[in-house]
Amino acid sequence: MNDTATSEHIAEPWTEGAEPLARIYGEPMVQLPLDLYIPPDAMAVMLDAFEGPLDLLLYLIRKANVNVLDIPMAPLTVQYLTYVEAMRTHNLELAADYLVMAAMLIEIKSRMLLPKARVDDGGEVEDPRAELVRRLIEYEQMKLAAHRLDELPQAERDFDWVEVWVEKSLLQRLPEVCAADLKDAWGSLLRQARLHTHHMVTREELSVREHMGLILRRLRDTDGFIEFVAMFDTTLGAPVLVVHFLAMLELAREQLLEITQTEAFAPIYVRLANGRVEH
Amino acid sequence: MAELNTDSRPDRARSAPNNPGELKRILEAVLLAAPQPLSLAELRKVFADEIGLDVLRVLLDELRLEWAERPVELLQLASGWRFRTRAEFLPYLARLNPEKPPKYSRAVLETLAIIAYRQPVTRGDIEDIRGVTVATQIIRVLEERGWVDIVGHRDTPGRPALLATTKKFLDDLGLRSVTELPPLEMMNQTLELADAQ
Amino acid sequence: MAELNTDSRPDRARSAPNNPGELKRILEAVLLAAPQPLSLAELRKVFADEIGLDVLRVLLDELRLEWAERPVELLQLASGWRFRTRAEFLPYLARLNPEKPPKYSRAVLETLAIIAYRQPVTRGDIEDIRGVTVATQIIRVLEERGWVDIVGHRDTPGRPALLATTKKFLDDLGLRSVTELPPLEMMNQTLELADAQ
Repeated sequence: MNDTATSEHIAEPWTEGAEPLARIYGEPMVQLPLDLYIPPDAMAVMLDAFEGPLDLLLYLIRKANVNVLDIPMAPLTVQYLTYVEAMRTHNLELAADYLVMAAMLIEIKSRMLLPKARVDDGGEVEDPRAELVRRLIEYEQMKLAAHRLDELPQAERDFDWVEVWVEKSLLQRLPEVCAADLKDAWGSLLRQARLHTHHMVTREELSVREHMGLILRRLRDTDGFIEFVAMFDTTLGAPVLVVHFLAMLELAREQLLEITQTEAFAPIYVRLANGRVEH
Repeated sequence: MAELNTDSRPDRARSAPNNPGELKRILEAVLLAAPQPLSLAELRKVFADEIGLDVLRVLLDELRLEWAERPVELLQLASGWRFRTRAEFLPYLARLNPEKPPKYSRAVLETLAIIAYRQPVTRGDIEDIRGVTVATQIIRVLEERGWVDIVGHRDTPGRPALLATTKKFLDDLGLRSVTELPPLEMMNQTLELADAQ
Repeated sequence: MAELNTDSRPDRARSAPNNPGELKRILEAVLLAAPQPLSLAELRKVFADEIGLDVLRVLLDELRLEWAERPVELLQLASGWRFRTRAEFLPYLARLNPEKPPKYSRAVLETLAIIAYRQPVTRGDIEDIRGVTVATQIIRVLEERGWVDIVGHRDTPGRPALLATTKKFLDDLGLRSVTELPPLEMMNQTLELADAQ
């Protein structure tokens, strides 16, 4: 980096004459801050590093250590255009975005050279740089936010989710049946087979049938004789005893039970027909 | 952008810790997150092959014991080691992804209805009513469900088994007794009305 | 292999156990096995809605504490609760999975930040802020990751799509809501006109 190179780049039309490049906090500035200068050879590398004109401008401003709220427009514009020019000479694909920004900078700079126009209502005049500053600040804010976001622990990059294996076949799902399903099934049986009345089952018969099952199950589990009276649980009340008794008679009629009495008034015994159960 | 996670990058290889507790913690993390069983060779790779197979086996066995009372278990399968959710918790998981419950075939339902309403019945009785042969498989489905069992044998040639419904059948259907099954005479009337139309 | 008996059917709901220890074991099993974060509503479904939200929250907090010293941690995220491995174990996990995690370019990250902090935004809004054209590819990368999606259209000419971040974005970054995003740097936005020329 040397003065010659620097003066080449500042010797641009808009720095003609003795005009200071800019006034920095009231101080005239005739020379570009050295920090703003980047050798053109490094350009190609540098450009890859920028996300666009705002990023490049922010870099130039931060590098020069100037206040973003009080940008020295002239040197900044010079430097920016130097970059854009360098892009051209290096045959880099020059994004339109960079050219749009160049036009904007030149416009701001020229507006700043004009005497301040008084506003009729006596309000403050808007600084020509205001919009650029707003955009630079917002962009810088998002740039920092992007960095913060990237610092957060991220799935796959910084941690993995836990997902313990579930062997679904271990879960045997069984069909659900409700009483209504059975009624429907019976209904369809009736339709198909045109069952006759002797196949009809009344509520009373049904409870007899339930007790038939109960008696058979009890005898099966006993595997031998049970005293007849022991088959009855008198605490269940007369209706149940009657049903139970009917069930016993029905089982005897169907020859499923063997009821024996060795002599009159001797205890009566009951067992499964054949006295044996095949499990 | 700054390298944010250089310390946690795999490239920046860290040595395996010496402390068995820490080794087990690493194994635990790796096995809990693994989408497939991990072989011993793969598990050694986790430690950049810095620990021996014998040490690894001991650590895995210890880990399996530590998880013995927990809701997921560490298993050694043909293709490697893997955590698996214990079967007892699957019903809870299943509630999250309700699939359409399977249904019994009409044959099964009709057989069950006949056993429920006409018990005790033999297979022959069922065939008489349904007018078709009852496959053994149908009875077995109901027996395996614990809804039907053999309560005796009819004293006729062949001594056919008598089938009846069980207490479990009543419990599962929310009934106290078979008398709580829908009454059939009412239904017959309904059917007759329906058929008359 | 434990044979499940029919009592464990989820349909015929077993009641939620009364014992908090057992409830936590169930939560643990379900959360460890879940392929996505589980919301409080989903977790209640696990217990057939038999436990209250307040009880559930207490149990989850207890569970989180119980796992605090373990290699995987239980986190509350935007779409619910999920276990994840602690960052310190990633280097070991990565040895098994040599596939590099996605590392996003600055363009992608800046676009993501603008969508996250300024949502909902159009592509035009993003271009205004970044000062450059936003390549379709950049938005697509974020959409394919499931981090960004179209939530509507702005009622201006061309009806541009409005982009916003998703729950998955928050989940993947360990956040419960966009309000938990790192706060924006407060910058002095007033322009000092005094020195303006």
